[in-house]
Amino acid sequence: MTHSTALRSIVRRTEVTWGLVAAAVAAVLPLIYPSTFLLNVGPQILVMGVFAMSLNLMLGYTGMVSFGHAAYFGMGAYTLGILMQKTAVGLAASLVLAVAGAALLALVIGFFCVRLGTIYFSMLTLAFAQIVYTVVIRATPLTGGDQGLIGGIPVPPVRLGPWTVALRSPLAFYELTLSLTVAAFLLAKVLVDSRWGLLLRAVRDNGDRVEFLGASARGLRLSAFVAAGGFAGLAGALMALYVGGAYPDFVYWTKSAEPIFMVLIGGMHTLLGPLVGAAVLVGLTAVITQYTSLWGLVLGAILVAFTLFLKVGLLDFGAERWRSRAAAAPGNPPVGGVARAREAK
Amino acid sequence: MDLGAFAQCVSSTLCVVSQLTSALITGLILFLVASGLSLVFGVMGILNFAHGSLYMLGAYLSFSLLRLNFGVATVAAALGVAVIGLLLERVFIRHVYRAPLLYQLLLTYAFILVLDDVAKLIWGYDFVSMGVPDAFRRPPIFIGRAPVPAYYMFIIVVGVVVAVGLWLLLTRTRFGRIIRAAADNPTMVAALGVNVAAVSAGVFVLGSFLAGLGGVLAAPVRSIFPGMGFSILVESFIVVVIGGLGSVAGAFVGALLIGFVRAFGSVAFPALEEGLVFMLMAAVLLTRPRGVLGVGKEL
Amino acid sequence: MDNGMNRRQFLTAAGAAAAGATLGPLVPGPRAYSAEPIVVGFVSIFSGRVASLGETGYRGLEFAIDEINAKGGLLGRQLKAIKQDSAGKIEDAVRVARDFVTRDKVDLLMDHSSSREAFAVREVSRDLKKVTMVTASETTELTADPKARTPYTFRAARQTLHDGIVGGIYAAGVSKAKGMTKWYSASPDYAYGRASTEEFFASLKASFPEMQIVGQAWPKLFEPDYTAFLTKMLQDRPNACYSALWAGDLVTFVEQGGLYGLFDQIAFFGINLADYTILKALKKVPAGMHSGSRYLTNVPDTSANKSFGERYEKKYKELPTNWSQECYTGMQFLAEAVRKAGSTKSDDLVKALEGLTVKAPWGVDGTVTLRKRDHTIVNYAIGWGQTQPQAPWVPKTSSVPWDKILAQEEAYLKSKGWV
Amino acid sequence: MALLDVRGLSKAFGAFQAVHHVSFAVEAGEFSALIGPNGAGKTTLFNLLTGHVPKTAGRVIFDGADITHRSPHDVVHLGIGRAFQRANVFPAMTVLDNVHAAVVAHERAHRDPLRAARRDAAGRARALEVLEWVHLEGAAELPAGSLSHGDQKLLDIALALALRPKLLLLDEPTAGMHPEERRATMALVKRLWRDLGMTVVFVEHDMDIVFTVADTIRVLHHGELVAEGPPAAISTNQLVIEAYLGEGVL
Repeated sequence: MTHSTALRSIVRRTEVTWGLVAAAVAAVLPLIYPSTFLLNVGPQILVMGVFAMSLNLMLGYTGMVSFGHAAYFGMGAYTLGILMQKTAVGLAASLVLAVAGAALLALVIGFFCVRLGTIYFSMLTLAFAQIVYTVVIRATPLTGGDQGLIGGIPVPPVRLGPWTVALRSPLAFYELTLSLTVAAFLLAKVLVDSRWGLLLRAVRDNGDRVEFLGASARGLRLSAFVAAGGFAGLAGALMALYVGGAYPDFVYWTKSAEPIFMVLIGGMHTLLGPLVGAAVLVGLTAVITQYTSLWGLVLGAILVAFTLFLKVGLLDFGAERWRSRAAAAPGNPPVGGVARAREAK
Repeated sequence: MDLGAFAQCVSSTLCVVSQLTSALITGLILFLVASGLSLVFGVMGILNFAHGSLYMLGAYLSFSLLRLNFGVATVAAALGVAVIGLLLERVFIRHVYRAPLLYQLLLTYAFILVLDDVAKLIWGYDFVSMGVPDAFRRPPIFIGRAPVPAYYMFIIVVGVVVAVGLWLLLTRTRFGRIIRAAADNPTMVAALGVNVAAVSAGVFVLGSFLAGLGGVLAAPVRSIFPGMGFSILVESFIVVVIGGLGSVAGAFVGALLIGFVRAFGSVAFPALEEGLVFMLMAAVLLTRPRGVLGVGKEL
Repeated sequence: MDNGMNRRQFLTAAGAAAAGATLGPLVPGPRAYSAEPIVVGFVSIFSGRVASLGETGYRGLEFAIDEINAKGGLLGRQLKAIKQDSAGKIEDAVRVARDFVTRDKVDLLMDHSSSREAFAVREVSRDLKKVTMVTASETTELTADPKARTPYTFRAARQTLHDGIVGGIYAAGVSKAKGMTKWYSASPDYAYGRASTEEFFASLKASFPEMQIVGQAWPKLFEPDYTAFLTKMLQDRPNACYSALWAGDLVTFVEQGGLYGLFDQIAFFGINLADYTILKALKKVPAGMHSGSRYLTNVPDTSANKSFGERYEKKYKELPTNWSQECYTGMQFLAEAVRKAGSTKSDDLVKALEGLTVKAPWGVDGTVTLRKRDHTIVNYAIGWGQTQPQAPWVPKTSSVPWDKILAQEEAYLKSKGWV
Repeated sequence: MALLDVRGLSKAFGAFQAVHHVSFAVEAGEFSALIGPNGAGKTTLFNLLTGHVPKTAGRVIFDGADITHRSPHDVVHLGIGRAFQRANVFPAMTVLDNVHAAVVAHERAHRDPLRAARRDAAGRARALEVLEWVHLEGAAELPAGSLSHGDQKLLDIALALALRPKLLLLDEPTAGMHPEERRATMALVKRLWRDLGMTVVFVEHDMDIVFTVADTIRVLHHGELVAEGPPAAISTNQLVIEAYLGEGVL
């Protein structure tokens, strides 16, 4: 068992325990030590973490590089925003409908995109996301146009056993976002560890071979695209609650780039990686902008150093570091198979 | 949708000529930047997000070299950007040739952040305007009854000359043949004893020169500010995709196509113009993924 | 700026506890004990394309604070401002505002971000009940639309409707004189550009019914190349053109328009032209263009305004922009309200701010007022005039009395169903 | 009754006739070889059979059913397994996961995204059993990419075996191996053919192996079936000699 693969399988099997331990600590911390960093930056990290994790269902687990993932993030934000502003639909129902709406949009757009491969797939997802952006800006009566959904999102207090909780208070919103993030993480973990997840990884490694095993690679890619869209819708809905509205910025292509970099920094071989990447990127920006408006220079330098020296996601233990020289893969000595076959003749 | 205006415009020579010239102007500047992007991607397989920042640096450098006469300033600024491109390639990009595509994007995205702030430090956070050089401050030239400013004629001439020059370079010179071969099969070219590292550096410098030249030509007529490379980056991606990934001829056709859609689109569909370009891109991707000319890279 | 319990919070808490425990309600809370500064949190954009919004705005605030501190501060406490870049991202603007209120315990918020962020920051002000002075967003709906109002938000920034009304009346006068009936518009295609154009033409139509719109160009915001719109406009041969383009876009438009000799044939009405950053950036300011005053040291033509411009230029080596003077004026309102309320508690400040009139260089008669009905500023100087290629760039400006502006505003709001 | 009945199968890429009017029948239980010089159309023929390349003309009957126009996935589920000239596996996944993926795909178990892969005891046991057939159970937890070339070829065959195929099409199973390994691999395949009662058609260039193991040989040349029959007949067939030695040599 080579050192790297052992490490990776350990991380992959234990990421649930690590994730739950971290979540438990994060849940209790603000109750004992009132840190405003957690209550203000925390939700933003969690929302972007779920968004990056949703992208990783495609990027790390199915090998699909989407440049337009913000379309479904924005769809979730606008669905929740419109429902809660203009109809009597409650918070829970709006969250579910936001996820469903985003997944549906992903099904429609995904149907076209999964027909193309590699760079053409990426470019088509970008094109469709920008078309969604144009529609959002033009549909002023529904979406508020380029001004966005203004007027705030009314969130009535929720009865939780003896207490009535005002969800707009920073602590309540933090705990709500944290619990939904944990739920999304566990559901995603079940999905990637399922037999369906196994075939996603097969599609990532070699889509053609999957066709020869009797499964449709395109069908699997589309299902990954829709699942990722659904989770992105949840992240978008939570962002709408965080800012109290939905804005075209949530559908613009720069919002699609953010999760890509979070997955790269955090690591693409686990589900926890993107969450770590979100914490690093959002956390760093929040801290740097406190000291200088030249945050681009500082963050840019850090990213350059990261790309050239670490060369792999933070949680990608044992993943193959790409080598700057095309070192030929070492000739691997036969392990079993043919050698053993010779003896058993 | 304003088809009445569109029909009326197409019927009058004045409207057609002037919209045609404006299509040429936007198209040619876009071609200079997009051809650089396409060349770098075609030969080196690198999607350079920072290409827009090189366009910005070209504009800033020509603004700073304003004291020299315009011709010298133009070439000097474009060469300056070429040198910056060489530095970026030799110090950083050379390490990511074999990196997965996404790590190249992360690195070049980081360049955007750094270069925009560097521009802000050197030339200030506010926009600056260079103004058209005095040699071109004269009444517009008239083609038929359509006015075409002298400076725009200059852009059209330079744009066409550079396009033809680039085409000749790629098809007639040895360096051009090596570039096209490297675009097709870098490993084989290396096997033939060609120093691929030098070719890659050369191509990146050429790409940077073209982006810088685009910035230099645009500087006198557009306001210059940190981050101005952003919008032309997205448009260049569209051009490269529509024209065909890695193909310079495709980039020429794609750039002019975008120029026409912008010029005549603003007449026919004033409100939709932004989405129109992306619908065109989606249509090309779905019907001819390898680009309008079908010469894009087979991936 | 560590987070969690810092020295300042400890002192306030200790002071309050001591007062509460021993002297009961008689002693008016921590005010007497604490020499802590009154802190203003400044939310804006300091990077990217509109960095000058944050940079010049913050200077206006700083300039006002230094003036007030020089005269002993407020309620015996010094004033202090803190800032953080929202980098133009909505969720960052919300986070910065929340950090200011919960982490840095600011007493006042100044929201100097663009209109979308302004709407988002307003939700924070509503949730955390913190008085917020909006000093950049000029969108009419922010305060005119009752459904979008929040109790703790006030606006010291000019409103597109007021500018449009004065501009329309001025343009009607010029159009009647020169028989300019065919009008065109070239404004950026987003909420501000569309509202400003609609309000200008509504006012122009009211005063000059003969005018008609022969064509409208809607370039996208931050459009780098206007040639297609310029050539189209030349073919429609209008007499005059209105534009709500601003900053870099306006400079590009004027530069490219000049190449086509556009302004020799068409009278240009640029509502955002008279701003010192633009006048400085344009190599040669074309003569005879009509412009609304963003900020000019001669609008209003009072000694207070002239001295404000000179003192600001002495300190920062550049003349104030409209954004600087809006932040300066915003701080005057907040300071006067703190003095009048005698405290920094939000509810007291809201009562003090509603209907408040303060002395400010921008005031038509030296004073400006925060209207109680919609918490927005009125009675500020708006002047239109023609440009000349050298300082003071717009020497003579004419304006409209505020009762006429308010009457026409009322009619417009009724047509929108907001009144 | 023939397991596979191919009638007038053709494939033209523009003017080039890759496969021209090929007809033959494969009896159940055959262990036959498909030989012919490079470019004779062998791989194209395989692609036509499994439907991964559209047919220009002809019909294919498999196990009594007309599969001419069936989609590739259905054809594979009906019982045709394939292994490739260049080992076509899932490099980043473990060897066990590779075969387990094949089992899951075959049982269409991936339709239910909630059933955990790790706890699919039956599926993993099946996968391990297939690995034992090809002596790769020792490398179960290794990433497939780290196996030697020969082992990857065997894993490729294992993927096909996991689909319980009635007909196994092997495209040069011993390509790239040295002679000693080739004989061992072919012996292993023949033993599996016997134990599992399958029908096998394999492409092979090493004539020593072809003439020792194959019970029937079919020869393709320029896209046409030029000869078919037991090894003895084929070795003396004039057309075959010409095909291999090139026309007009004699």
